[in-house]
Amino acid sequence: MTQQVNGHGANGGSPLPTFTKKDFSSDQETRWCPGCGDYAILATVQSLMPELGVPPERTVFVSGIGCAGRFVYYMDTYGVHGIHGRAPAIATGIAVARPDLSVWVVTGDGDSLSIGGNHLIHALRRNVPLKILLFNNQIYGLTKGQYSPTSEQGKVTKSTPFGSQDHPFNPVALALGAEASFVARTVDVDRDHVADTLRAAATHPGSSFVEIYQNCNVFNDGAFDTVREKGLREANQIRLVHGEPIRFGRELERGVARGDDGRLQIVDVGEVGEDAVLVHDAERLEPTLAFELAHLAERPTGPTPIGVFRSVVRPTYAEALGRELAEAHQTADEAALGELLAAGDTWTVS
Amino acid sequence: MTQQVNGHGANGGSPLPTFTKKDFSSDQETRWCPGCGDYAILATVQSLMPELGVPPERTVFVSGIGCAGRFVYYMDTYGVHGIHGRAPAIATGIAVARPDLSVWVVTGDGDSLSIGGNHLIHALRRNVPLKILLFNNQIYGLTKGQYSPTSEQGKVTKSTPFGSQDHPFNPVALALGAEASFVARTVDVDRDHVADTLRAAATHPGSSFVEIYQNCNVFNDGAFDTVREKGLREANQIRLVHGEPIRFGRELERGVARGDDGRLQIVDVGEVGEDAVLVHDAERLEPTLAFELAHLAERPTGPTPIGVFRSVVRPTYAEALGRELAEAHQTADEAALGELLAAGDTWTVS
Amino acid sequence: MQLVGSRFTDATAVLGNDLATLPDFPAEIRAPAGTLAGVSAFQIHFASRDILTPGDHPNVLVAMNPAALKANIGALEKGGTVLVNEDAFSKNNLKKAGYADNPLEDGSLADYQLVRVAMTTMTVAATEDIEGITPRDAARSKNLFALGLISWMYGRPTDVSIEWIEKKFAGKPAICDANLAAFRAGYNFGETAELFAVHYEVKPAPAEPGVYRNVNGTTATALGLIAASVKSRLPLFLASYPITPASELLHELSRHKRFGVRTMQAEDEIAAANIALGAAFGGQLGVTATSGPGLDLKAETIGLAVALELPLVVIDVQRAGPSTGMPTKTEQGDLLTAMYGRHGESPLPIVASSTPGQCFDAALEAVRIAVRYRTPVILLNDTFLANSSEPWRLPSLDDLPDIDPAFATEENTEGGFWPYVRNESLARPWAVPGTPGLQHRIGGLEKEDLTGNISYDPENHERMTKLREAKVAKVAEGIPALEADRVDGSDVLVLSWGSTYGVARAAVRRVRLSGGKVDHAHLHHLNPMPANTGELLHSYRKVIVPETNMGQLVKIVRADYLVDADSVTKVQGLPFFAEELEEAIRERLA
Amino acid sequence: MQLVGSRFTDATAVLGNDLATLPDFPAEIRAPAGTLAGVSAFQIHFASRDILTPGDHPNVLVAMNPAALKANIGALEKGGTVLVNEDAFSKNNLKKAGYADNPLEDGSLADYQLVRVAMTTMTVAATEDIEGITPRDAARSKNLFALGLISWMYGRPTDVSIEWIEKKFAGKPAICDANLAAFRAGYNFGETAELFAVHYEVKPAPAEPGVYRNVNGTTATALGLIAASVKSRLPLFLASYPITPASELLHELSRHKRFGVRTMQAEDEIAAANIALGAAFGGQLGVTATSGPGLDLKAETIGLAVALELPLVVIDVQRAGPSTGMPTKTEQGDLLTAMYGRHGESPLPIVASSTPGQCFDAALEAVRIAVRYRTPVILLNDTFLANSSEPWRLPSLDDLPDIDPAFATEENTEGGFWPYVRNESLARPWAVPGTPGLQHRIGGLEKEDLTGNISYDPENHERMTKLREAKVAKVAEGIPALEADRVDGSDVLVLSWGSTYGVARAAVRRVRLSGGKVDHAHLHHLNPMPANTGELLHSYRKVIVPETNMGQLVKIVRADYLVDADSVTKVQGLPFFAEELEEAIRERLA
Ligand SMILES: Cc1ncc(C[n+]2csc(CCOP(=O)(O)OP(=O)(O)O)c2C)c(N)n1
Ligand SMILES: Cc1ncc(C[n+]2csc(CCOP(=O)(O)OP(=O)(O)O)c2C)c(N)n1
Ligand code: SF4
Ligand code: SF4
Ligand SMILES: [Mg+2]
Ligand SMILES: [Mg+2]
Repeated sequence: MTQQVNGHGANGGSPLPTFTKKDFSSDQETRWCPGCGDYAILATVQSLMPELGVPPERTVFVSGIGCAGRFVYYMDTYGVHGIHGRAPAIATGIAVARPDLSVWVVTGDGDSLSIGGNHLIHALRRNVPLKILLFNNQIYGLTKGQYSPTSEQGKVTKSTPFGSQDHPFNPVALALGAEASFVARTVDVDRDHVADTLRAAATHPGSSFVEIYQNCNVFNDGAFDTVREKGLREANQIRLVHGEPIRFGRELERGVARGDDGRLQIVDVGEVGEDAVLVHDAERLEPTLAFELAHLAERPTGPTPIGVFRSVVRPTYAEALGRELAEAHQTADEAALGELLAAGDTWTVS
Repeated sequence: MTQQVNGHGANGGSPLPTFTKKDFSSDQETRWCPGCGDYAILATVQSLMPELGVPPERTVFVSGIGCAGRFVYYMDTYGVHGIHGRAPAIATGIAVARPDLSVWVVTGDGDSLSIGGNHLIHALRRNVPLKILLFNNQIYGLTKGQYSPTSEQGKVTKSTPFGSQDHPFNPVALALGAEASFVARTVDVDRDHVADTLRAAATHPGSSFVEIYQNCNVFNDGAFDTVREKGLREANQIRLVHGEPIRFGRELERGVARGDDGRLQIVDVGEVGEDAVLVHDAERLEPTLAFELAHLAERPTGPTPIGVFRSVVRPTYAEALGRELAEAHQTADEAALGELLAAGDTWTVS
Repeated sequence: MQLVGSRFTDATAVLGNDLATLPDFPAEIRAPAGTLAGVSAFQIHFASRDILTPGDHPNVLVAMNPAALKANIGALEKGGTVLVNEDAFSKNNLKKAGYADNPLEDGSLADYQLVRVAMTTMTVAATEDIEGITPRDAARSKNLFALGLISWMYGRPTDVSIEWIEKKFAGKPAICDANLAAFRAGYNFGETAELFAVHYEVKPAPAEPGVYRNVNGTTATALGLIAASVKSRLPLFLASYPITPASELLHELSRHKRFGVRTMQAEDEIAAANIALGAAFGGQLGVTATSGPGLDLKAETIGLAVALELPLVVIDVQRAGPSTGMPTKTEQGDLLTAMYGRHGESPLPIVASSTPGQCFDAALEAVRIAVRYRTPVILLNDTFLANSSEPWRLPSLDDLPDIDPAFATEENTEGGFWPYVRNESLARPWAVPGTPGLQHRIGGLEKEDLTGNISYDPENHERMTKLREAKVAKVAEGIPALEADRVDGSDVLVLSWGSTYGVARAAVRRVRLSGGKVDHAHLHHLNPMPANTGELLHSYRKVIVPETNMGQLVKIVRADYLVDADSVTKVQGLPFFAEELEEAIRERLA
Repeated sequence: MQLVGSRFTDATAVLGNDLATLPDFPAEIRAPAGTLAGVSAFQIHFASRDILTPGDHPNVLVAMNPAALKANIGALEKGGTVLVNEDAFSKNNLKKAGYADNPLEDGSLADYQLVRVAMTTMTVAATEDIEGITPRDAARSKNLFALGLISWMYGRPTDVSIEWIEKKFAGKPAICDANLAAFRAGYNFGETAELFAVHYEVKPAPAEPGVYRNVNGTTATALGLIAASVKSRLPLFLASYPITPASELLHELSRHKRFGVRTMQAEDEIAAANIALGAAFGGQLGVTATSGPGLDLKAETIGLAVALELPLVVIDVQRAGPSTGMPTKTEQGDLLTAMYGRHGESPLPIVASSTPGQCFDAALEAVRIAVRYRTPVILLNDTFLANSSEPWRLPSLDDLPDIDPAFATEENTEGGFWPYVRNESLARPWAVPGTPGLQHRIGGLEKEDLTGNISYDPENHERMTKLREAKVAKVAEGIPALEADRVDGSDVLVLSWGSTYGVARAAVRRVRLSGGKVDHAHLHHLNPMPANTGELLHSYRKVIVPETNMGQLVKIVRADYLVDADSVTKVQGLPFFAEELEEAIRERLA
């Protein structure tokens, strides 16, 4: 499946030249604040691209407006820096028109969850072949620090000097509620984990949604320290791996298990015993387990699951139809057009 | 809480006059197609209103565009027939500005889940005191029968002569993914069930979201027969009641239980025994159980839960702040204004 | 019968003065025995006197059963509307009428606009709560349902019919209520389901030799887009969100799989525009179609397309505004928002169709301009054009314009590709993903001339702003001069645009018939206008601009050419009638 | 120092001709020892020569540490910008400089626009990957970071600085790289964080007696809205979605809890407009503020407000377009979209502010019109006004207009309430929920005159369309006539609108000083215009319309009054400079 869609391996059969990071890096100077988490993500993505076997000319990055949105200028691929919130729609047009391309969306928490929320949930529902990377810094960076739909309630920002009044979204839960077939989460500076997660996202047929915790060191510094900083992350990253028991902590001494009341809880493996620990099943058809895991931590302030929550295969949007239409277009010539115009009832005036 | 918000019982202390259905029925002629499910809902709502103890003048109905949107014209309350998809936003403005009012939103599956999806999920997330009634007929009625985001995949309609390509939303699941504090489902013609459900919705502080299966007998007749028609519904309506075991069927011979794999399944009560049957807990803080129940039936074509999936109390949007601002406005006089204008550093030219 | 039909609808067209004929009318549509012998049906000839087609073929047939259909379909003109009570098309009735297959299903009505309504069911449902009415009685009221429905379709006032029913059945309250309920149900169904007066007649031009067929504006637009796709070899990608009256184009195009036409029903108009724009970036023919409210929503995206300089065709089937307005009624209210309805300086070309058949050429022209100049183009149609039909002469394929996407395939600067280098048309290269070596990034921020890199340089911004404007102005070089249809000695010009073409011609002809001297010119290109427009207008003492809005084109010509043009407007959700416009011209000739 | 600062920014203002002074410049901002003795700081006086304020108070102070701040803050003019390296404000440095509390925290800088930037941290971060650079070296480069930052803020070309750095540190590649990295980091930070050239000076009118304070356009707008709320007793409800440069108004108003001001950050601009409209239906003062892209998105909702006839104030802080354009740069590009940027016939009043202080009056006027005529009103501000400040004479509260919501409280027809009955201003009743007996339903479908019931009646639609237009026209009856500032014998008029007021006055004054005869008139009301506008314009041989767009007002006056007005435009994201406009006027006087 990934042979035909997402541009993977699609190179007219001929062997792919091998690419390097440089081939995916544009000559534009990066313009994020020094220390911004976006740099780490960019570096990881640029290094990952050559691995994926899709040449730069068949890779497209689409973004909305925001600091995250600058990302496209730094990739030496095709790219559209769209308008605020609409990247998933622009990308849908590209991906549906051109199934031979690998289409990536880079968006921020305001761009995709505030103004762009509708396009995001519809792209996920349709399972359009898009790799959607949500750089979640829980703030509006580009506009200088207003709260976002992922900011904690009560957050004091330029637009909420007395604290925000909004209960935030849980992006992973929202994506699952919107029927997303691939949902994951990772952390900007965790290069290997970001790479592994994006590798999985890249080869998933249909929409893959990846929330990336991204530190905005200017307007929301430290929001993710618990799962991001040495000394803390070891104890708080719950790394989900399909088919493996969900354990975490320096010595994997803690885990996730289902209690008698049917709810998930964090347990001491020593106490409950290894067999009691829940084995992660990302490929389970119904999204309920993934949803439970998403709610294990409402916010990244304690033990928080990262990795792939859900990865199920279901038909991607209009895939078969797309092939049919492409062929039809090839054969639709002027003769056919002539017939079409003259269809129905005609008469001649001479 | 419901004393101050949603207009309930808020009548300056003075005893409420008693109202009748007539007091809530406008003189406008109803203009739906004969046989449309909307009639039944309207009748139920008009009869329910007097019970709620909110006078017509403190009740507001807001709708978007669609057949469902016509609803507001038939209620003798204050009403806004807005533009397509924006009713939750207009209603948010009314409810936030006027906590003394009882604000209802009537919307269709296209109006609220297609064009209006973003406003819906944000209203739910914020927990704005709104009662949102989604008339889901799984079709675009007013525009003469295109498929909607709740239509089954492959649906043949005017805009999809070869079948739709979209995987549909599960409205209850989407609302839960969007942090909704009250989520329920009912069936147009089931007057008592509709009334009970809306009664609960009316008194819930914050946003209540109610999906109402509504038959469009002209463009999508029979979509809900399984849970709507005599002879079928008895066997297929799984009526959720908080605190009670989840059982259904003519003799309540079937039920819902959690299997060893932790998943919910439909069981024969005789086989598993009454104690094994899951007791419904709508008030459980995390939305996971409600989400599992939502996925028990992806579509209303077999046993399908109706009733209240989730009902938890959390702060409604800007409630305390609202009171504070209202008082402040009362006391802010010209003297205060004078000070404000002259604030900071001034100098005099004579 | 025929007579009544005609009287009914002539009256409908002018509205109001038909009350006299009403009372006998419903009687005339009493349900028939259902055999060919005792057929009852009625035919409506909806046409303002002037634009009657030669030969008196009715345009609408209301058939309460198969027999009625069979007996009258022959007389109905091609492209006409057949409104049937589908409940009556039982096997049994079909047999009675001598139909082997159900004509509603077997495609034998393909040349007509078929509207199927379950009149009996709805009438029964509408009357079921009425005391003392049996389903049989109820069923009898279905004629009133039909009357209600056409009353809606042709915008007839209901009060008169209601009074008449009340008088007529004064004696029998139950029957009266049933008939009233049925009448209202029919009327409301029309409104709720947004049914149209599906057919207007437009007098065809003196028929040149050729092969003809009937098309309405929606079909002609669809055919034009498909033709453009075949000519350009660009796959056609229509992304739309349903809205009356533009939905029909989505429906029509979604059936043309065979030409590789991709249609997508987006979640909203904003998404539709962005999806179409994405398809354009992907190298396809991106089109989005909507009506007023949707055009508002697409504004920001159209502005992005102006900045990206990608081909995008935006079709606006204008309807009566403001806001939701009157969704099924026609109006030319969106010209100024097409011109200026985006923030900042974001000019784009605008084309407007003039007749149902001409929608084909207008669609091709919009695509030609969009592709050649790499720009969004707004094509203005309206409800009247979309739902009217006329005999259309099939074009010869060789006469169709060649549309060359001329994709960029080579680097255009040593060692690289710059997306904002321009050709002689000031158009930039269209380099599509998949082309090795031409990777580039474009966006909505101001771009440096040539390189396309982000630039905040003041002079560069002014240069780019002027380049975008100059490019749109250049379109004028490729379009025909504005020609007036002249009579000797005339110093008055009627200047029309869009669907006002037909009635303007008719009105001018009428004035001339009675010796008045007046010329007529019509604009198919609203932005830019033909290069000679100012000159032509200044060659007249008086310029009259008829529009079904409050005067929009008139504002543009006054501002651009400083001519004291005179505005004649009608804002009733209806097209002008020739007599109205004739009158207005006469006054101004004096 | 002072000198360099001034030269630097005078140059900045005219751009380009400042290269000579650059080389010595960075040296001047070498970090100081940090004691009051060896302070280094630099002050920028940004002002085009003509609009210099009396007394040479600098407008921007860049303080690399507390000592620099302390030594120079005194000279800085009130309302000026203080750009500080917050990293340097350690306890220790504060003590050295003799500060008891941190001035960045204790509110002592409340009268200035404080911009805190962690220059050291960012510089270190920007240089950390450079071989052979110690954090100490790195820290030294922070001055270059500061230079980069102000280069961004004042739109200076970077290449020259870069060349200069490369030359200067040719010998020491590592240091050179570090300085380059720091310079770029500073420049990019400005761009990324969308920092403004926060301060322009506008010459105050010859000071009338009174109490003055400094305000920028954002603050004045906020104060005007609050004043309108107090005067009308309507609670102020601002619903907005952040966008540069309108966000500042959201920030400003969100601090005024004390006046019961409600601010809500909506999920997008469409929601913001609908929330504000809902608040208006609820009986509050609904306001929404945005910039171009957001105005596009609000179009459909503004059209709904036109149909609902509810008071709604829409503030558009114009910035350079099209599309995302140049978000921090000024432009007058949205006049035509304010006029016509909605489908159908949906006219509304438009008010435009002329100076930072006048934003107060303009905001009040917008509210007055919206409430009195029950209509959406668009208030046009721009980036230049929002971020400029000027001495503002405090109004006496009695001079402020009375704004009476005049809510409906009684039935207005026997036994009922009709929402579309009109008063002498053609305004309809505003009946708010909670009022017993006045329950009613309104929507976007066309409404029957008086009753407000849905109506598809043709004549009714025309009547309502004309009523909506007549109502907006009526606003002209309540506004002052257009007055020209005259000199004897002048037959040329400069007609300005919006923020072009100040520079137009200055340019006219300059022309007059050298004997040229030219008058000046300014429009605060763009729709409708004062009743005498046509008459006034026709009394001149020539009318010159300067605009920082491609010529928008000029289109309107040409169309409305058929005057051959002459357009002078500048589209560089910058205001006109007096000398430029003076030049343009002279040419046309000849
Ligand atoms: C239509 C529109 N509305 C608002 C804006 C202003 N704006 C630009 S980016 C942005 C939000 C940025 O936040 P986020 O999406 O989280 O991205 P980040 O900067 O944090 O990476 C806003 C409100 C805009 N450019 N366009
Ligand atoms: C901006 C805009 N886009 C499109 C439309 C056309 N439109 C009106 S209602 C509707 C959808 C109706 O479907 P639904 O919301 O399910 O309501 P129903 O008619 O089924 O009750 C559409 C597409 C519109 N009125 N405005
Ligand atoms: S503002 Fe925040 S998110 Fe944006 S570039 Fe700077 S650090 Fe990164
Ligand atoms: S079209 Fe369907 S939903 Fe609309 S009124 Fe008719 S039956 Fe009801
Ligand atoms: Mg963010
Ligand atoms: Mg529906």
